[in-house]
Amino acid sequence: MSGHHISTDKILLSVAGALFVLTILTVAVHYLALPHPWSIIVAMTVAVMKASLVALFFMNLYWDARFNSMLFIASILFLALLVGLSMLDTLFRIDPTPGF
Amino acid sequence: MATAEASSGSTKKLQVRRYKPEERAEKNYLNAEKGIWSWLTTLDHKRIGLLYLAGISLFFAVGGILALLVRMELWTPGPTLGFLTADGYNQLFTLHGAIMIFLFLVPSVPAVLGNFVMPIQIGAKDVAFPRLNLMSWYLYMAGALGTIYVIIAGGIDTGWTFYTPYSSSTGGAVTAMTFGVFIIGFSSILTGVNFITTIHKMRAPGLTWGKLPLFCWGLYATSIIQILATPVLAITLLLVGMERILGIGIFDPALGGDPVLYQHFFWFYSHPAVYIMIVPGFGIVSEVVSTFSKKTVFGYWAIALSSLAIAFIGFLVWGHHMFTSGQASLASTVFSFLTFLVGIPTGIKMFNWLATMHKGSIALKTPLLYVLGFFFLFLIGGLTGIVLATIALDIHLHDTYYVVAHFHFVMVGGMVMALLAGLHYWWPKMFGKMYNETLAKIAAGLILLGFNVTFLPQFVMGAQGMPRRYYNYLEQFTYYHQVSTVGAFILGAGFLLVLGYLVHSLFRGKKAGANPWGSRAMEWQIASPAPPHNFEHTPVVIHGPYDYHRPMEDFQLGLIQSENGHSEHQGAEIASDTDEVKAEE
Amino acid sequence: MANHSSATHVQHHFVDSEQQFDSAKMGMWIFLVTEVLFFGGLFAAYIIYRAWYPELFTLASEELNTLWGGVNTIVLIGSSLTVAMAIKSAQLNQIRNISINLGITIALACVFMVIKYFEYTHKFHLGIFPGEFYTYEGINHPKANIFFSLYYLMTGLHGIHVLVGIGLMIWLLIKASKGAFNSEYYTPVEITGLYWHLVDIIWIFLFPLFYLID
Amino acid sequence: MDLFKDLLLPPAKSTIANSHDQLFEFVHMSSLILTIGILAAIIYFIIKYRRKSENEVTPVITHNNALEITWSVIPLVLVLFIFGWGFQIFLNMTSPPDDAYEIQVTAQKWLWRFQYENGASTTGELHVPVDRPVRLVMSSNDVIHSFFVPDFRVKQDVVPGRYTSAWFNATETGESTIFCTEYCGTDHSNMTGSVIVHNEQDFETWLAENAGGASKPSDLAPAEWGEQLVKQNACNTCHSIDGTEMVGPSWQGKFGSEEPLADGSTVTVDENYLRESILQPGAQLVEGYDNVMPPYQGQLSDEQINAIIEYIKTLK
Repeated sequence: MSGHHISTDKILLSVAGALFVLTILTVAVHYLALPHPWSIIVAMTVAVMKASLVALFFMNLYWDARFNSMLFIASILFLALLVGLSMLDTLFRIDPTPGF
Repeated sequence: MATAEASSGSTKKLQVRRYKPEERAEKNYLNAEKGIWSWLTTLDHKRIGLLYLAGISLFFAVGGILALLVRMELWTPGPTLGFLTADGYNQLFTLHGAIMIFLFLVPSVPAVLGNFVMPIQIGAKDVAFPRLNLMSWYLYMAGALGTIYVIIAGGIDTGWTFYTPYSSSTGGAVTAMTFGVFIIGFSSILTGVNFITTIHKMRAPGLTWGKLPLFCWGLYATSIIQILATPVLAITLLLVGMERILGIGIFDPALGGDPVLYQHFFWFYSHPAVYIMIVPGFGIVSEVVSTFSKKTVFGYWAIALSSLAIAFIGFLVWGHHMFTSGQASLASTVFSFLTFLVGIPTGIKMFNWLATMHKGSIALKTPLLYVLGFFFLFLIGGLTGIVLATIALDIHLHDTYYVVAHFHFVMVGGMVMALLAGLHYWWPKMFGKMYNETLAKIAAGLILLGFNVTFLPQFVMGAQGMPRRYYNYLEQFTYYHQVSTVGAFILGAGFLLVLGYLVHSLFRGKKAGANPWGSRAMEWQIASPAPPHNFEHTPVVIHGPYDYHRPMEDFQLGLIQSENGHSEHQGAEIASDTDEVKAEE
Repeated sequence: MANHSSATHVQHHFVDSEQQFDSAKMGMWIFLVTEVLFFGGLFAAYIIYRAWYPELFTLASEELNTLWGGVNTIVLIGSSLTVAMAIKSAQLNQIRNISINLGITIALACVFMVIKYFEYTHKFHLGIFPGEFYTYEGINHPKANIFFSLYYLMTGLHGIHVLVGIGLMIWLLIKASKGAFNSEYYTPVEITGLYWHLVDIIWIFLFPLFYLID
Repeated sequence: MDLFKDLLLPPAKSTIANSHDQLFEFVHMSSLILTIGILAAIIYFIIKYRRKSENEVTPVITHNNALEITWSVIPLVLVLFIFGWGFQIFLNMTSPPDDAYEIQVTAQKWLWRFQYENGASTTGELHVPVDRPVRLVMSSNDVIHSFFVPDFRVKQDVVPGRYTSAWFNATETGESTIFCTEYCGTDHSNMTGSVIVHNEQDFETWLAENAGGASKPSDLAPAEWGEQLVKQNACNTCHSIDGTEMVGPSWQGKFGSEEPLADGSTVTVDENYLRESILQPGAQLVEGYDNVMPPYQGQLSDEQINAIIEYIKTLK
């Protein structure tokens, strides 16, 4: 495992280019005003793609020790746990209504 | 002088020889540098461990005195101590809880014993980030100062749980307190970062994961919880602070927020925090049981992996603090189910420890005595945990003294017993001195007795309906409260005795040898007190720390040093997971 | 890797430069994990409130300017690129380029903060303050204050991270101009870069969550 | 054998209490057996295997998978059984019968207020019929409180900004204590009350007598009725009548006196000031007291307020 991967200008610039294109794309899609829930699905898909590009190529996870990628994924998994288990409550509450 | 060759993998051969620890080393980490300044600026993990020891001892004493005041107030229903009003009492138990949890229980084992022992156990000269380590201590002290400020500035009366909307509406120095805990949380995170990196990157040649001492496994699991859970507490307390300053309303129903959401966020940290407190204690128990039974640990992998399992499942169960909170029944059911699962790895540990003692050569020294106390008290704490995990039973018992007794059995009965076991176990390595064994045994007995007298009656009154955090109570509970108060003073006397003979041993204690318990673990293969940089050589590990069937010589190996002071193969094969170093005698 | 144990930047308790570099990097990644969960608490609050009041979020996000949010996204991505270039320059021993790239990064980060400043003041002008100081009446929803509390908390905390990043980068720039970094030793540049990219990633999510949902 | 039930639990006075207690007994008894077993093993080991010489050699036993599986699976089965049993009772606890009699509960610092369908309302005393399911629909005016009746094994947090519910079916007439079990500040420990379980007929009578909110009973003088109202509304949790300092000012000798206000001016305690202080306690706050009293606007009638003022006048 080597932490010393040297990126080439070509890779860095094309990743940045892809990020710019995706940003413009997501804003453009926003102005199309897709029907609910497609607008949020498209926006989040684009965001995940952009974040993955940054993590893999700018942060070098693609070439780095596996353990660092595991750490990053674990942090997202535990965040999902926080959200998911909390929503077991927040989405499923059945509050009574007073009868008089 | 035995020299041997160890081959690692198929490529490199390491030249090793035996390094016997000096019984009377002139220079050690305590006398290497002198003066208060050398302590306040030290980067040595052992000295930082002792700095933490001073800190947690101080705050344990403060928290303990607050606890005694609480118990005295509860001697009779209504006002007992003339100077203490209901508000004063509420501040008292809040500070007792907050100090004990955030300033004592969370940092104690990792920051004191972990800092001192773990780098030596893995054959490193220090933790990966010594400066960060010192910074953690300063952050901890800064947070502690925040707490002291709170006491002077008029106290907080929210309970250590800071439940909203009470905490966002009550007076006092709540904002300062949340900020103090925020800083302490940061200290805890940095310790976690340091330990994980150290255990991954700093292990000695040949020290594979399968040979890692179980104390280090415990610390590793603990550090994982620290880095994953603590930031959520930090953001939650930040939100409470913002609630008070800006009225942001996320948790305040008066502004459209949801107070139960606060409880989710809070317990997402605070339940795993229970495991931050107890899992390193499990590690100590494993070490002590093996050493004083002089026997290989039974089920090494079961114990090691169950720590990780507890750390993970511990994240899935927080909602069992909220069965009566108004959370959805679905959530309560799922959380109850998951809570039962966390009992299994804990049970596995208990049975493996017992099996380790089976057919051992058991020496009933003080550390083991505390571990036996741990077994008894933690068993009761754990089993009443099963009771409380059962939704239907928790409805009745929630927020009563039954819960108070339960978590004191787990925290004091479990974690404090383990801490005392560890402290007595590593005391000779820390100071090179032996404490008085007879007094130590009397103190252990006193603590065990006092503890049970204090907290067993609380199970009874709790189940009968005595709610917690009550200044005034019904006549019918008076008897139980009085027994409990008497017990608290016995417990206090026990702790005072421990303090007495430990301090005495520093000045008058018999000198301890390098390895007074005959352990095979790496920290006992260097002089007592430890040398400034732990090892003059680069230690090499061939056998696991519990291989008592191997002669001591096999555990005292290191790379041969060349003339310029550097080992010839230094860094050639630093403990990657697959390395096997074999001795060819 | 050659034996670097005699190099001046290696601390006594490390065996060699390689171990020190790997440790620092792993330590930074673990710290980033805590950052993800730190922001995560706010993201969790966002998701839960959004699931409760979806109509509030679409309604209130109309107050946010998509164009300027988009420009800021481009600015921040650009700064991520230049940090990556700075690291590459260090690895290739192009000492001058380290400083140039760091300088551009700082400039872009400042542009980001200036745009944020104008966005905030515009909202304050309308009476869109955080928390109980919220006085705007243009949004017909009883919990509109909660949306903007979340907006200010999340973008504010992100802004603080950007400011910290600017501070770190200035420190790196000073060290780099003194020639502290080269292909043998560039650990601080590398791990600050990791931090900066995470700040970028968080913005990549904040942007659609707040600006692109009306 | 009801060892733990008799030792630990208060009398069971609701239908849920009986099923709850059986499970309670079972879990504690199995725990006791396990504890004794493990303690016996420990004591046996430390006696049998105590160190006799320093050079003892111990056998190398590293692990035993069959044993590991055994002591994982048996407890797992046991706890899953307990989970299932507890879940079953919990389902019962959270599903009130459709015909349950509804009472509304309002909690605030530091009292319980109960409202009935016919307009009757009480403070601190919950009147219910025996052998009939009762459903409480609860909300809080300030912070979180928790409604707890140990005799019924019922507990439910009362949360501001939303409604929560609890139900029980009392099995015998008599009185039981209500506690607040969610910490709520100064007088948390005095936020108690009682459930009074009537037989069906007495309950109907009581309900009819209190219909539509109480007006002065003809046989009482206004000051006497005022004294009753003070107790019913739990004013006495914060205001003493003998000069003792509590959360609020004592009423002894207050009427007609001059009091300093927080803003430096003074006020004479007369009928108007007392009325204002009941309806809007924060309007003119006496120096040294916090603004913690809930406003009673809309909760007390003019007639009731007058009676309370008459009562305060008598406290010389």
